[in-house]
Amino acid sequence: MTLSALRVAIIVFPGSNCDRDMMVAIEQLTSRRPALVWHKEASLDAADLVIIPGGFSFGDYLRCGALAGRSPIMNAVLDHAARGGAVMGICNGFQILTETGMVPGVLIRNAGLKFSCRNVGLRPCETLASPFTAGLDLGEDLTIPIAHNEGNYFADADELDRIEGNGQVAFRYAASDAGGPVNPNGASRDIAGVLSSNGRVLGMMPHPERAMSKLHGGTDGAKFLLKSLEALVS
Amino acid sequence: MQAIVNISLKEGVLDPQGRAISHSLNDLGFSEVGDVRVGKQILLEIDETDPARLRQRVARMCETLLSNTVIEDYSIDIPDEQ
Amino acid sequence: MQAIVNISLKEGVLDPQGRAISHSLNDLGFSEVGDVRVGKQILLEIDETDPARLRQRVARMCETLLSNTVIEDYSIDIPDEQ
Amino acid sequence: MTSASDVMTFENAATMGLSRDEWDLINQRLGRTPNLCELGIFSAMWSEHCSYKSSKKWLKTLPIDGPQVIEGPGENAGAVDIGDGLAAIFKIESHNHPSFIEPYQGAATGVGGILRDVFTMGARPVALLNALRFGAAEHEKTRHLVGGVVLGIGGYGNCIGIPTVGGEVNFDKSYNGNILVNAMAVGLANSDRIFRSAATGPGNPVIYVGAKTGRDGIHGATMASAEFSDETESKRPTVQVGDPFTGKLLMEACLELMASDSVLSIQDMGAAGLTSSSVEMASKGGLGMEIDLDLVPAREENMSAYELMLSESQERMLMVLKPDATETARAIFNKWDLDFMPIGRVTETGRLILLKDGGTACDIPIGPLVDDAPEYDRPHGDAPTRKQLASSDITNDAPITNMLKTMLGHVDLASRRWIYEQYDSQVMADTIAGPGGDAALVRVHGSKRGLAMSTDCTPRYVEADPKMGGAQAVAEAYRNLSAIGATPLAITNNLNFGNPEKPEIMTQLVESVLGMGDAARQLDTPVVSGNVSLYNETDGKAIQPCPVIGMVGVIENVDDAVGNCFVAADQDIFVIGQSDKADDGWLGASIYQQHHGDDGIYAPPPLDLVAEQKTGSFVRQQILGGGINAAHDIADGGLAVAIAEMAMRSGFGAEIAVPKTGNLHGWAFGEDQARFVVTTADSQALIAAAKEAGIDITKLGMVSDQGELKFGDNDTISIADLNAVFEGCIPALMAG
Ligand SMILES: Nc1ncnc2c1ncn2[C@@H]1O[C@H](COP(=O)(O)OP(=O)(O)O)[C@@H](O)[C@H]1O
Ligand SMILES: [Mg+2]
Repeated sequence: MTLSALRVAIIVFPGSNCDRDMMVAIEQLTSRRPALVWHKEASLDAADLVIIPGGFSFGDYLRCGALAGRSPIMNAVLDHAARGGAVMGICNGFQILTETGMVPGVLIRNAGLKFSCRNVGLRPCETLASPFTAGLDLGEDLTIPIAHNEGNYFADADELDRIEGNGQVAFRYAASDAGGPVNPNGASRDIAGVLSSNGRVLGMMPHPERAMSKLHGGTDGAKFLLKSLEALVS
Repeated sequence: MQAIVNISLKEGVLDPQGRAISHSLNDLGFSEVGDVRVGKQILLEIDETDPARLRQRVARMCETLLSNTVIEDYSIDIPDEQ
Repeated sequence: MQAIVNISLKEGVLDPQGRAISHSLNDLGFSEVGDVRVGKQILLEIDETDPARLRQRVARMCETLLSNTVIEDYSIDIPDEQ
Repeated sequence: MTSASDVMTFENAATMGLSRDEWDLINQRLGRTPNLCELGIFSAMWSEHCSYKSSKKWLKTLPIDGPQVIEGPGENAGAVDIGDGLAAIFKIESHNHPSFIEPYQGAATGVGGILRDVFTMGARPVALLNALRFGAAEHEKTRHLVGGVVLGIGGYGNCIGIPTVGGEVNFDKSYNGNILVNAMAVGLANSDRIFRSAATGPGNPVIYVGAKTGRDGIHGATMASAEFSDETESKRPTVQVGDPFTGKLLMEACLELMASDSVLSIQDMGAAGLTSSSVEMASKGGLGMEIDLDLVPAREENMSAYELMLSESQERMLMVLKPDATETARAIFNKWDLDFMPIGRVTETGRLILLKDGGTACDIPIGPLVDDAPEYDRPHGDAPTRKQLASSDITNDAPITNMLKTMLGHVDLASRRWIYEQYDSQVMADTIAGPGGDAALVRVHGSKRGLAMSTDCTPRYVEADPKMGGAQAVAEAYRNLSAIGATPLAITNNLNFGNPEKPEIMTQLVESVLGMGDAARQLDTPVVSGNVSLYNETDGKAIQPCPVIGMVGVIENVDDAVGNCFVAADQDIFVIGQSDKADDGWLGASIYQQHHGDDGIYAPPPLDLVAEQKTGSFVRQQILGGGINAAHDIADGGLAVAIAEMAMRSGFGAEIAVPKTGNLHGWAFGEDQARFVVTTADSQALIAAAKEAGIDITKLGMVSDQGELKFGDNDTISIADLNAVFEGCIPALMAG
């Protein structure tokens, strides 16, 4: 399969605001425009990758991702994942994935109690087999922006030990040229991204779709997305 | 001693969060749900043994920090008072 | 009928907001304040006349949406029950 | 009318801020005494906020025309042609009083309001900026206000998904009791698909969309037109609460509907809510409007006609639709879960008729509401002349770097990172240069073209010399855009002043508007929109005058833009706009003067608009031609601060030669205008080009990779030391 044959679906909730950005990023890499799927749809056309984009679905009301997590489309996304389909949740998408239990843990308020928009270093970790991490070099940190208020990854110590033991930690925060504290939000064990137990679902706080070109100030987002997409077609 | 402060939006102040929750509950099949309002509940552990003085101090805390009196009302509950 | 849902963080779950409030209160001269935890209080107007059934329905709402049972506990208060 | 007890008296009118003359005029125009609802409508429409009664005469002197102007002042926002069949649509607006009372909601609704102004015109908003003024850093309320305002701006902008790409913030004790919160929004539309507000076609349906109406912010426009006192603060009118989530839905729904060819005219409900929107739409169309208030979606029960008309609930719009488009429109709004309600129709009567509970709650001719709105020529005089400050009267022999460190570690100049990292500056993925540069740069989606923008004002100059200060704000914005290589196109402005009934305040307003006009004419940046906020006083004391400029410009190819960081070691550093004879500088009204604890008011640096245009154009051309690879305009803190900023932002150091004679601090910290610090990879070519253009250019030194800033032979400081104080200041202030 070629990259342009890859069927990518991006779920759109009321309040999503990185849906277009992600669509543009994927199209830049695959030359094929992803489908945008409205949250009220009850079913999902066959897709090789479902992306839950960033933003403020339902205004972040109640808890980030809580109301979106109960939207009609999420049943279809759960089915897709249950069949072994690949799912990627970015930022608010990660929050939605934790709310539906598709990846372990929860995301709580940043330790600094402030929204934070800046570049962070991102260290790929050794994981179980996953299309999202298979192509990454372990020694090579990425620089990708974050922009969130609730990205503080939390799980109890046993759970953390378990997911670390299983190779479910995809990324940890690392130092970057941009300066600032390494861990931008107080996340347990510096965790920035986690995988489901079968490695097919990834949730991560940083926004790769905002690091797609020199004009963005960096291309590491493109690098990461491309590796993931290539792993999915191979 | 413990004090519980409940903070709610003043009447008439828009509660967009409550509205969104109410909609979602309706959509999830809880059609009986009408108005929803969301407030905060703050639990404080305080080194104080006199319930009356405790209430007084907590009221001061509400006025100075805990509640935004422009748009919020607060009420104080001291479980040990009973 | 009204239902009140109180949602609090489970013990052991970090509460950065509560910690910040506790510090601020200390700084403001309320040195007697120790641990602070922040929870939510949700008030629901519900079209239901039977308190028992109301409680049951609200529990369902909590489990499906209102609370994230991984990190939160909830309690339900039905004022009309008494 | 509704009831006898509802007949108003002058006392009622006075509590709504109307004068005796204005009251008499209302009675005369109506031929009877108004009822409460009618009086409320008059008072809102005739408030300073809606009628511009003190400033109108002077606003008319501003240049508003140019080949680039598509829509000048008068609509919800201004529009300029940026090429490719596209228009940039932008405006700035103040939310000063609400933000002082409730900083979070005040700032948030300020952002929401200005965004509605922009998308009402059919533009998708692509960028937000702001201009903030707070009281002294050490004032007891400052921390709370800064924290709340920043949270509110981020709270709305981040959630609705429009990047906040720039702004400015100053601290001064004159704002202790009256902060300024000005928000600017910039959007993009096809030039031939711009929507306007004039109602058309008698009989056409008038539709209410968006959120429901509650009792919030009732009579906010009148409040915004009154002075502050401790009493107002305790009265605490119900503040408006922003709902960025509904704002986002409303924006998407409106833009979707506008693409469907259904909308004839549209107007957001901002200040004075349903009153100003209905009156303005009808008045601009030369028509009337009839509205059935019982149909207005209300959030609370038993709302009176007065409350419904004067509520400032957020996220609402009024539209006139093509008669057969109602169902298309309804479907779109239903999809977005928003209220959609036909509440009336356009009429030929020229009257505003409001029905309620089976009766007529209001019946007034629209003409007087708008045309008879008072216009005052308030007394004013000459601005005081100021003494010049000689450098030798204030400077000392301390090393430049000592002074630099003190200045960069003070709130006046310290890094704003603590603020702007709380804003999502990147959402929409077209931000090329966000906060931290001279002007922000946002790519036109799907193209190489870029929109550049900046907000600027230096209140201490305006206070010292309002005419120079009004012009300088335009010149500084012009410089900021030029420094990245963008061509300035037009401006919006926000006039923040004290009580215009005081001649000395009126003088500030008049003079700075005249100065602004001069600069806008000379720099070819007409005024396309703006906002006036008067009565910024607390207990009789006025703020430092603050006429903020928001400028928008364009760059053909974003690849050509440069930043204000050094790019490579060993490159030459030049100052453009300064001769190599310069060995002193202008310290009157400078930050340096402030930091020496001299609070006298001295003459600010002279401004030469022709020089501004010449140097600005030269820098732009050189950037676009590749002759300059980094540029930074010289503003607050002078030359030394500009160089230090370029070093800190890049991590490179610099070795700077200092003059052998003269006044070193004057040279380093003087705030002479029309200057840029630049670097180049080809010094000979740059010098030759400057000579040919007749522009002063002086080599200052070289970029180094030593991590140090060196002035002359033995005055050195490490960039890390500078960074520590520069970045540490505001976090320390906010941590308390
Ligand atoms: N309130 C604010 N909001 C967003 N950005 C800000 C704010 N204040 C300052 N900035 C950003 O910080 C940078 C430095 O600000 P400032 O010192 O005012 O710049 P200048 O002197 O070039 O006008 C600019 O890029 C500006 O956009
Ligand atoms: Mg600048």
